[in-house]
Order: sequence, then C-alpha cells, then structure tokens
Amino acid sequence: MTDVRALTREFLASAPPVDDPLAFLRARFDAGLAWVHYPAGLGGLGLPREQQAIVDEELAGTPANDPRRIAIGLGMAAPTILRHGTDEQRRRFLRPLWTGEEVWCQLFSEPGAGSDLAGLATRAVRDGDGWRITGQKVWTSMAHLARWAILLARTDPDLPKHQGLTYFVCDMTAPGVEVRPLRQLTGEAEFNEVFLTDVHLPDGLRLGAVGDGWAVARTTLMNERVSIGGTPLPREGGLIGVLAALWRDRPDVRTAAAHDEMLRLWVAAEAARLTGVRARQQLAAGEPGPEGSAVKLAFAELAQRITGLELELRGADGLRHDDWTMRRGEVVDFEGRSPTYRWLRAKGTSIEGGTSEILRTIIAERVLGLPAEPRTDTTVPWRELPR
Amino acid sequence: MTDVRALTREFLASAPPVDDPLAFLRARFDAGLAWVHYPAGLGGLGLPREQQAIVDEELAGTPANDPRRIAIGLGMAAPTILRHGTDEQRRRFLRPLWTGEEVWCQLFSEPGAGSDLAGLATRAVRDGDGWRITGQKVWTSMAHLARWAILLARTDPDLPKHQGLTYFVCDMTAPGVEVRPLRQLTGEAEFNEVFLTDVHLPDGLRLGAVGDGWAVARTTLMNERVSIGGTPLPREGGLIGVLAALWRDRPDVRTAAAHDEMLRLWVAAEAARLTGVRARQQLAAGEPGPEGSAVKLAFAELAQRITGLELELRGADGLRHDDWTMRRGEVVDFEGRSPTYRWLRAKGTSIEGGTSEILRTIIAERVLGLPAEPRTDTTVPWRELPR
Amino acid sequence: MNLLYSHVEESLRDSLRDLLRARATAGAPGGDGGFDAETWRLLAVELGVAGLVVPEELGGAGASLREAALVMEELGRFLAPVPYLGCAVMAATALRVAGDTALLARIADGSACVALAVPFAGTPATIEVADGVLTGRVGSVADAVAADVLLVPAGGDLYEVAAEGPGVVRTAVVSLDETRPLVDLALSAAPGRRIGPAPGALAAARTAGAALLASEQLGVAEWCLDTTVAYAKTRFQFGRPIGSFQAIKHRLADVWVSVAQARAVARYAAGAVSGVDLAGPEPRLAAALAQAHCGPVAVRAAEECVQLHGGIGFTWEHPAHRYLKRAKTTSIALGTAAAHRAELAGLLDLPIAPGSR
Amino acid sequence: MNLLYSHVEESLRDSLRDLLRARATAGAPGGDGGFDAETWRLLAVELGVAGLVVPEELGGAGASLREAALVMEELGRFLAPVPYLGCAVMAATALRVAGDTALLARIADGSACVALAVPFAGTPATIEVADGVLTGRVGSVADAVAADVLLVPAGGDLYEVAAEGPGVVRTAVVSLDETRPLVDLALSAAPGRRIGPAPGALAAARTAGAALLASEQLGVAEWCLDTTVAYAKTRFQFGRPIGSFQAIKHRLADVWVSVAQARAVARYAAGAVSGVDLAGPEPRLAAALAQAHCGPVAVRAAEECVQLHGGIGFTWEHPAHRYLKRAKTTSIALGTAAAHRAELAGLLDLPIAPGSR
Repeated sequence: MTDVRALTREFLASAPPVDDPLAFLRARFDAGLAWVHYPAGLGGLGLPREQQAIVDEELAGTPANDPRRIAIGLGMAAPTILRHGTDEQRRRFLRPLWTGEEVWCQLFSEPGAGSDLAGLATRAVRDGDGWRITGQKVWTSMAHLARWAILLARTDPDLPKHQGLTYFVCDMTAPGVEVRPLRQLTGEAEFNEVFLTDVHLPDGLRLGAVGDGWAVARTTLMNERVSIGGTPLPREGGLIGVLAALWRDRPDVRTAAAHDEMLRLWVAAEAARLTGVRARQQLAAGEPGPEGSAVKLAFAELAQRITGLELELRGADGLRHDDWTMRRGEVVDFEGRSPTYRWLRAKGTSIEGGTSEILRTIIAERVLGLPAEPRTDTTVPWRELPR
Repeated sequence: MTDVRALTREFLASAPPVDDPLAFLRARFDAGLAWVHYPAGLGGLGLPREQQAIVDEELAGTPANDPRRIAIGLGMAAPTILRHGTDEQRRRFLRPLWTGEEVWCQLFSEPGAGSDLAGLATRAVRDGDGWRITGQKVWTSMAHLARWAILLARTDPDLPKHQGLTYFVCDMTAPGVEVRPLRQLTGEAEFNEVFLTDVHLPDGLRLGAVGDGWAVARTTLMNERVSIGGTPLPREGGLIGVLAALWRDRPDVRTAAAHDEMLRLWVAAEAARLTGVRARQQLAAGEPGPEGSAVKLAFAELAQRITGLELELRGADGLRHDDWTMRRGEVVDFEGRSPTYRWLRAKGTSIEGGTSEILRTIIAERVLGLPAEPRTDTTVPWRELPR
Repeated sequence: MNLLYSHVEESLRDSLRDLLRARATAGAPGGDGGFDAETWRLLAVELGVAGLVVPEELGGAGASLREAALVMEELGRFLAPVPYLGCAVMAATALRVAGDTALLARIADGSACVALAVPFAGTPATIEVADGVLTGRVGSVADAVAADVLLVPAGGDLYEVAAEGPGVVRTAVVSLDETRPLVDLALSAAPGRRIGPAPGALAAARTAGAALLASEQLGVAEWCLDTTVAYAKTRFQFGRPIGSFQAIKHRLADVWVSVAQARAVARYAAGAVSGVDLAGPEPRLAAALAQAHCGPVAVRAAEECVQLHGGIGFTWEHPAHRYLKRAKTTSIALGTAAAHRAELAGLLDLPIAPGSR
Repeated sequence: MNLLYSHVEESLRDSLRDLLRARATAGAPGGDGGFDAETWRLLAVELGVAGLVVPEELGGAGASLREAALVMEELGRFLAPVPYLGCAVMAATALRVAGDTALLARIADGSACVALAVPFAGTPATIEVADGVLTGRVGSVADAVAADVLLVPAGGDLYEVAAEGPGVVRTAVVSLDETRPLVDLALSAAPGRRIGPAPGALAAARTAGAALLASEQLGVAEWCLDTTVAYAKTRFQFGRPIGSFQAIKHRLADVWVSVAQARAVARYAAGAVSGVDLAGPEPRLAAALAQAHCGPVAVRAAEECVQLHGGIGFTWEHPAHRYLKRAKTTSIALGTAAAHRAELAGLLDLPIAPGSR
C-alpha cells in the first residue's frame, strides 16, 4: 500500500519554493497530491479518498488554491470531466481547474427552467465541425470571472425533454457570450445572467455523446448535492450563535414572549446540527444516508426564522439597512454582515441549489418510496410541451 | 305581501294544545310555518327564508323538534327531496321528517370511498320492479335510530365513476340492513357501519333519474357545507374560553413559555371568530363568500392546538381520562366533557365533513382558480380504476 | 359591528385604484428619498384623502378612521411611497386629541404634511424643552422626510416645529423599506409652538396607527397572494402550471385563509377606533389584536410570494422584495406581534405570572 | 460522540424485534391493567434487558444507558406495555446513585419489578416518615401497577417499600395511555427500608428517564411515519395512491426530516447519560434538548398518522390512536417541551429576564 505520508514528505523536500504559489500548486498536482483519489497523471494516485486528509495535514501552511474560485470547478466540473470526458479533455482541463488558474461556472438554469432543469430551451445546432449555441442562462455565480463553463443545451427539440440534451464545455471568452450582473433583493449582484448568441463551440468541447446530456448532468448534480451541507459547526456555530450572543449581550432586547421562541430556535438549530454530525459519521462509516437533504431543508428554514426573530428583537434598529449600493456580491457571509442583510439573504437558502419544495419531493419519492405523480411531460416531444 | 307574523298569531290561536307536541308540530307544518321558504302544502308558504325568523320568534316556547334527531333530515335529506323528489315522495317524507317522527341518516361514505366519494362501490342492481342493494357504508351518524336513509349506490360500473351512480331513499327497516356501532378513539361510538346485503328497495324510493346520482348528491353536499359553520359565538366562546378560564382560575398551571402560546391561540381564535361574523354579514347582505371553508379549516386547527395546550398545562391531570367504557356517543360537547375527551375528539374535526386537505384543494381551485391536477380517474370505466 | 365595506368605501377604493394604477408606483421607491411628491399631492389635494378624518368645519371630509383604513389598504396594495399613515392617520389623530384645529385644517387642504416625531418602533425619545425651544434627538422617524411640520412631544406637551426651520436637522437613514423612508431627527434649540398635552394624544395616535396599519398589511398580503396566484397559473414547470401542484395549492389556500381572517380583523379594528374615544379598552384591544394577527399574515404572504416565485422572486427587479420589506418593517413598527399579545394579556386579564410549576 | 448504532445494538434490536413481533403487543393494552406480564418476563428473564445497566458483578449485563435507549426505541415502536422505563431505567439509575446493590441484583435476575414512587408528571409529593414507616399519597405513578417494590422518597431519603406489603394501596387510574397505566399510591404507616439519600438519586433518575424517553418517542414517531407511508402507498383515492399527491408527500417528507433529527438528538442524549455522572451540565443539557425536541416530533408524527389515515385513523380498532396517546402523554411526563426549554435556558445562560422594552 502506498505510504501517502512518506510521498508527501518526499514531495515537500523537492517542491518549488512556497513563494511561487502557482508553481507549487502545479507541482503538487503533478505529484498526484491534488486529489489522491483521482487517477495518476490527473492530479491523483488512485487512492482512497480518505487519504487526502493525510496529504492536507502534511501540506498545512503551504500555498493553497482559493476555495471560492475553484468551488464550482472542484465540486461540479471536475467529477463530470473525469467521468465523462475524453482523455484529452481531462488532460486539458483538470490541472488549471485545480490550481485555480482557470475559473469555472455552471450554465444550467434558465429563466424558464428552474426546478424543471430538463425543460431548458437553450439550443445547440450543428455548425460545420462544431456547434452554435443560442439561449439565456441565469443564476450563474462566477460567470464574470470564469474561463470555462459547463453547459447543458438542447440538441433535439423533437425528442422528449430528457433525451434531447447534450453537455458541453463552454468557452466563456468566445464571441457571443455576454455576462450581465443579476441583482438580488439584498441589493448585491452575487449572480449573473449569461446571454449566449450564436456562440460557436468546436465539437471537441462536447462532453459525452450527443443526446446524453441529462445522464452527464446527473453526475454534476449528484456531486453538487454532496458538496452542499457545509463544514461541521460547533454548538452555537452559525446564525443561532449570533442570536444567542445578542440575547446574552443585550438585556434590553429581551422579552418574555421572545424567550421561548428563541429557545425553540436554539433547540431546532442544535437538532439540525447533530443531524449533520450524524450524517457525517454515516458517511465516514461508509453508510451514506439521505440525511443531507434533511440538513439543507432544516438550514433554510432555520436561517429564515432566526434572522427574522433577530430583526424583531432589534426593534427600530431592525428597520435600518447598511447599504443598498449595487455591488458585486462577495462571499455569502451570514454572520459577519448586517442583520437586515442576513435576513434578506436567508430567503435565498430555500430557493438556491434545489428549492425546499423540490427537496421534499425528492425525499418523499427517493427516501420514503412514495409513488410519483402522474406525469405528462416526459414522453412527448419537448417542442410540444406547454410553457 | 303575506303578513307572516299575523299568520303565525292566527295559527297559535287555533293550534292544538302544547302538551301534545306531535299534534302541535304536525299542525304547524300543515299551516306552512315549518319552513316558510318551502312550498305551500309542504310545510311552507313559498316566502323568503328570512321570514322564518319572525315565525320562530312568535312561536318561542312552543313545542319544537329535537335538533339532533332531525339534523340530517333537515340539512341534507329535505333539500334533496324537495329539489329532486317526485310530488309523492315530497308528500310522503317531508312532514314526518320535519316533525321528528322519522329520523334520517346518510349512507354515502364507504371504507374505500372517503374523500373520493364518487368512487363508491355499493352496487344497486335492477330486481324486478325495484332494486337490490349490496355494499358497506361507514361514518353513519344516527343509523341506529333512523327510519330512512339517503343512499348513493352504483348502478353502472362500466361508466366513468361520476356517471354510474343513482340516488335512493333506503328503508332502514328493510331486511338485509345491519347497523353496527363504530367505535372512535374517544372510546365512544358516535357513528355506525351499515352493511347492506341484498336489500330490496322499490323503484319508488329512487330519487332522480338512474345515473343522475352524482348531480342529486351535489344538492345534498352543498346543503351540508352550508349547514356547517355553526352558530355565532361571543368572544371567548367555545374552546378558547375553556383555556382562558383555566388560565385565570388556576395560577398554578401558568408558565411563562405557555403564556405567549396561549395568547397566540387567543388571537387566532378571535380572528377566526370575526371571520365567521363577517361571513354571516356577507350572507345576510346577499353576498355569500367562500369564507365558510376558512372558518371550518381554522376551527379544526384551533380545536386541536387549544386542547393540546390544555393537556400540557394540566400536567399529571392531563394524563388521566374520565372513562373508556364503550358508549353510544351523544352530542359532541367540546366544552362540557373532560380535557382528554376534547383533545381526542378534536382530531376528528379535520377529517369529518370534508378533510382539511380536501377543503384546501377546494379553496385553491374554486376560490383562487388554480388549475386542477391532471386526472386519470374521471374518464375510464369505474370498474377499471385501481383501488 | 359591520365588517363589510360600505358603498362609499367601495367607490373610494375605485378612485384610489384608478389614481394609484395610473401612478404605477407599485414596488418602486419614490424619486426624492423614497417619497413620491406628486402622488401625495394627487391623494391629498385632488382626492382629498389626507383630510378624510378632519372635521368638515375644518375643511376635511368629516369621515372616520374606518374610511381611512380603506385608504391604507389600497396604499399597501400599491406600496405607494406617501406619508399617509404618519400624517393623515397618526398626526391627525394626535392633533384632534390635543385640541388643535389650525394644523388639521392645513392637513385637510393639503398645504401641510405633518409628521409625529417619534421613533417608528420602540419608545419615544426624550426631548428637552425650555423657553419654547426644543433640543434632543429622535431616531428612525417615519413619514418625516417630506414633512412641513413636525409634532414633537417634549416635557409632557406636544409642540409644533417647522421641519425646515432653524435648529432642525433631518438625516436620511438607509431604510430596510425604501418605500417608507426613515430619518434621524436632531433638534437644537428649535423653536416650537405648544399645542396641548402629549400623553393622551400620543397614545391615541398609536392606537389609531396600529389599528390602521393592519389594513395596510391586509393590502400588502392581498397583493402578495394575488400576484403569487397569478404567477402560479402561468408559470409552467414539468409541463404544468405550478399552481396545479397540490403542495403549492394547499399553501396558497392557507395564505388565503389567513388573509380572509386578516380582512375581518382589520375591518373590526378600523371600526373599533372610528369613534371619538380611543383610550377605552375596546379600541386598544382591537388595535392590539389587529397587529398581533395582521403583521404576521403579511410577512408570511410576502415570504410565500418570494418563495413560490422561485429565483425571480429573489431578484431586485421583481417587486416581491419590496412587499417583503414593507411587511417585515410594519410587523416591527408600532410594536411586534409579540408585544401586542402582551398588551392583550393585560387587557384580557390573562397575566403571565408563572405559577408554581 | 458516536451517534450511530453499534453492531451490538443492531443485534440487540433484532432480538427485541423478534420477541416483540411474536408477542404482537403493538397497540393493544396488556391483559392485566395495561401490563403484559409475559412480555415483561421474556424481556427481563429471557432476554435479560431489565438488567442491561446493572453491573456484571450484580448479575446484570454491565452495559450503559446507551444500550437501554435502544431497548426504549423498540418498546416505543411496538408500544409494548411493560414497565421498562420505570424499572430498568429510572429505578435502576436511582438505586445505582443511592448506592443500593441488593435491589439492582433482583432487577437483573428478573425477580423484582421496581418502581419509583413519583408522579409521572409534575413535582414529587411529600411523604412523611417516622420510625421507618411511611405515610402519604402520590398520584399518577407510572409503571407501578406491576411493581414488586416501590422506591419512595421521604424526608430526604429513598426507601424500599414492598408493593404488596401492609399500608400500601395502589388504585388504578383511567389513564389516557392505556398501554402505560398509572396508579394513585396511598401509604399509611407502610414499613420502609432506608436505601440512601434521595435528591441526587431522583435527579439522576429523572435525567436518565428524560434522555431515554426520547428514544421511546423516536420509536413511536418511526412507527407512525412507517405506517403512514405504507398506508399512503396502498390507499387509493381518485384512482391514485394518496401518497402520490404532492401535499401528502411534502408533509411526510417534513415528518421524515424531523424524525431524522430526533434520531440524532436521541442518540446524543443516550450517549451523554451513559457515563457515571448524570449531575453534570452536559447530561442535563442533552436530556433537556432531547425532551424539547423529540416529544413534539412524536406528537406530530402521531397526529399526521391519524390525519392521513382519514376516518380509519380516528377509529378505536386502528392502532394509530394508541401511538397518539403514548406520544402526547410522554410529551407531558417528565416535563413538557416548554419546561425543558426553560431548563435549557438556565444551562445555557440565556435568561428570560425581560429588558426595558
């Protein structure tokens, strides 16, 4: 069995100087220490995923990639390229993706295709040896910084909706790609709209077979769902900690009626936290359960209730915002920003990354095994669907 | 215009002695003072419904029919017979129905047809000059006391479900009618199961045309819905009054946490009460609105929450019931009985007379105009429906 | 008490809707610090609703707060950025109780916009008064950005202070609800004219404001429900309008139930404060009930509006967020639902005092 | 802390399910006043779970309350009418803390069923003790109908009293939950043997009981969810299984989420009380958290079970109502969720003390 710790120490001994972060990261990738469960030659060593922890421990303090810049690439694009890409695509894309040299974004959702992603309308038409893409995408984080995008487009509108899709890598620098900021109710623009007008993509940027887009996208979405759920928090970590601190620090905001409501939220938050702890233990024990969906559902509801109560406790102060200036959203920081910001931003938690309604349906059908509703949209040609 | 007050005084002057209630009620019916909006000769005078109040005022203190014995007859059977019955049927049934000489019950629901009443399976087969009925009905109040029943049965299983139904009056004394008490979670049997085994009914007991059963039943059900909603209550009338009285009388049960919850319920109860007041004003103003459904939905939820909190406040006393002896249920008395009885009985309020789920769907479709779900059960022969 | 809308009210509603629809203010904050001067002029001068509750002999319509509640309902529905609550409801009530006539006449003829210098939420600040000049600070004052006259409580009395006069500084606040801008008010030796005793006037203004704010919340909730229902009928996902999905239906049915209740409660509160005496237990109870019920109903309706619109409801462009912000701020201003429940507990003799358990 | 089930626990669960399924006790109260003597004998003597937490040197299994929690979970799922909570959890914990060994050994070998003579809800009653004889009344005592020995707190000490001995009268109560019958206990000069000091023993028993009751509530909630899901798959209305309707799906998904949370919380509580010291802040916090969360979860799951079964769920014949009654009574016994939240407030330094607003 490979001694990862020894390998890592060997690498460190001969690695580029840490004051050249990019060179260091490239060398780390080439040593197979980027993601050890990836194949050799593609940043890994074909080892069990758990062993990455040893590498990370040994390399603590050395140059690291910016988690925000590589989040979508790491969580969504990379596993999809690894599984469905050609050797050439893997070699071309994975290294700069991991080092952060090339930022990725995701072109899936559309104004007319939110919960019903498979109903999307962006068209890809054969154009010489490549494809011509036209359509509008929305809710695209990082699009204004991205070099590449994973893109789902319709290649055959005469097939039922899941069958006429094809998966592409989109060149965000290609002519016809226009990125516009999309402003949210917080006043910021965290996301973008992306307009694609006759964008030409060579066939070499197709990922998977023509018509296999939905199957390829499932790889992406499964990895998105796993990556949500976040990091483990200590007790009173997160928003409930903000509320509890307010209660402790500001006797003037306390009321008898709010006391029990605050405690209800404390209990709900701790229950949700322990559920996350248990879900991670199951995962570590090799018995992944569906509790991740429970954690996301509960987080959304809690975030909204906790921040709502906080505004009520603050009274007149809760009526004042910090700044409505339109800005490019930076990191979503629930705890560090103003109370009104977190209250507003929390409204998105039950919409983004799968609405709470969609999650409940998934739990009901996939976990509880309840029968699907009669469907009218999966067998007819996409073109004929009402919309 | 008819002077109802004068007519009533005339009647009183020559009426049978009040110590013979039945003779008095029969005479009142024959004088057209039973329900003045009914036609002359059938207990009424063809007058506006509002004028009944004048009659009732003048006849206050005279013999009256037992509201419980005639409730189903009055609220459901009578309007249906009036609208869909033959002259002979009207003459035969309405007078003893109103005087209380003949009690009525309703044979609609079945074990397999609750919310989906039109899916019922009780069969009516032509048998000489009449019909042979076989099936099982359930949730039948008063069946053990009833002389007659309104009955919905399937005459043609090869038609779609709404089209193969026919409406009958069932003779509860006929051979093959078996009434069994149905015990509820309160320990009592308020309701019955009714087994119909080759019950012969003459064709003269059919109400409306063969195959028109669903249309006839709609008359019955519309009248049921109007009759629900109950009488106007003063502030703190009903269950919230019980809870408020407990709070005022028993300082030992008060806790800070329960205080706000109790007040939430008080607010919700008063809001529901005012909604009922407003709905009655709309009705009186000739602008009936759909708020009746709101009142029933809210009542069910409130009844359950209020009685649940009461048990919690009572602590150890809330763990003790009064009596589990199987009894024939008498009147549903939420306020007069034990706290555990009302908590248990309240669970039925969101099921009986249309579940809360069905009510929400009705509000969404009929009030808000939201589109119906795709249906698979209305066009195929009843026989082929999965069940 | 009659909880229906009268014919007069229905016709007033039609006029208001015509005006507000033409102004198309819904969802957009006014041009000048969140205040739409032209809409206010049309309402106050053309339609005359600023003086609705001002007696006829002072040039008003001589109507009651009940009719003003109808105006609040429509202003809520259109989210019109005008200071109706502060001027025509709260200041007018305070002036009436304090015995003023001059300012009431100016409200009625549209020549003065008057604001009560108290925080929109929380307890009044302390203003010092000596020799007829006032000094002190009041934070988060609503409907004062466009005021000509401020009514300032100080030393137990209510004073008239010219908003543009010496010693008065209004600083705009970044308000959560941009359609109802707040200001911080600083008075330094600002000259004031004494009007009358403050406590009764302030309490009455607060009761009237709380009662009528419920009608605004009703209008907000109705807009949210109507807009969401309309969207659910036309937004297709999975080949069906999303309004045909049962879970959506049931949630909208629940919102409808709570809005139907809010209408009854708001109408009751409007009726209960339409008499002369607002200090009695029933007006106070009705106002507290109204805020305890209608504030949360509006918040929930707005939250469902955002949620059921999905991504588009989370954007700045769609007006849903403005209704959300209005709903939330009104549920805090003039007291949270919890504070009003506590008020009810006192009025109803349902004390908190914990027992022995 | 590990919140998963160990292999030992999984195998114990299998044994329990085999036994309880064979006894088919679910939903039916026992023959003798709600107590199923044969099931209890099989559990205590054959399976040996009565002595699960009794040290091996006293003939027990030497396991911790964590394993006992697993037993509680299964007893909740099958609604087995046996005094496990009172005897094997609460009395055994009290005896351990009070320093007894003799009675613990008798619990372990199944020769004695021991009950703590305290009300199932509310504060302990006052029992007089003089010259080793006890006099007084305790109402609504759980798990005492079949007890051989009563542990009676009196004058600061815990006493052993023979349940069938002189001066002891147990009067059956009409219990809301017939599967956990209550008795009223009257002692008149009943001879008692002093075991040790009561306060610490009673507090520990209560903490252990509250923590493990959460596992019972989890089992109740799981039965309700599983049963409702199964019914929703096979009950057809409108030509479809009712479980295919979206509103039903979403409500069951919500129940599933809360049950998943209850499992994590109950496991955490079981782990937190499995050490020696139950008087520390963490066991008390975990127990309070468990009751604050799991009690309401079980009630809601049982209510949804009744509601979504429709008419049949409202009948006496269907077992749903027995789970409803068990869920509700356990949410009151050993303290309501609200009482446990108040307990948490103390442990977390989140005081109620109202501020100035």
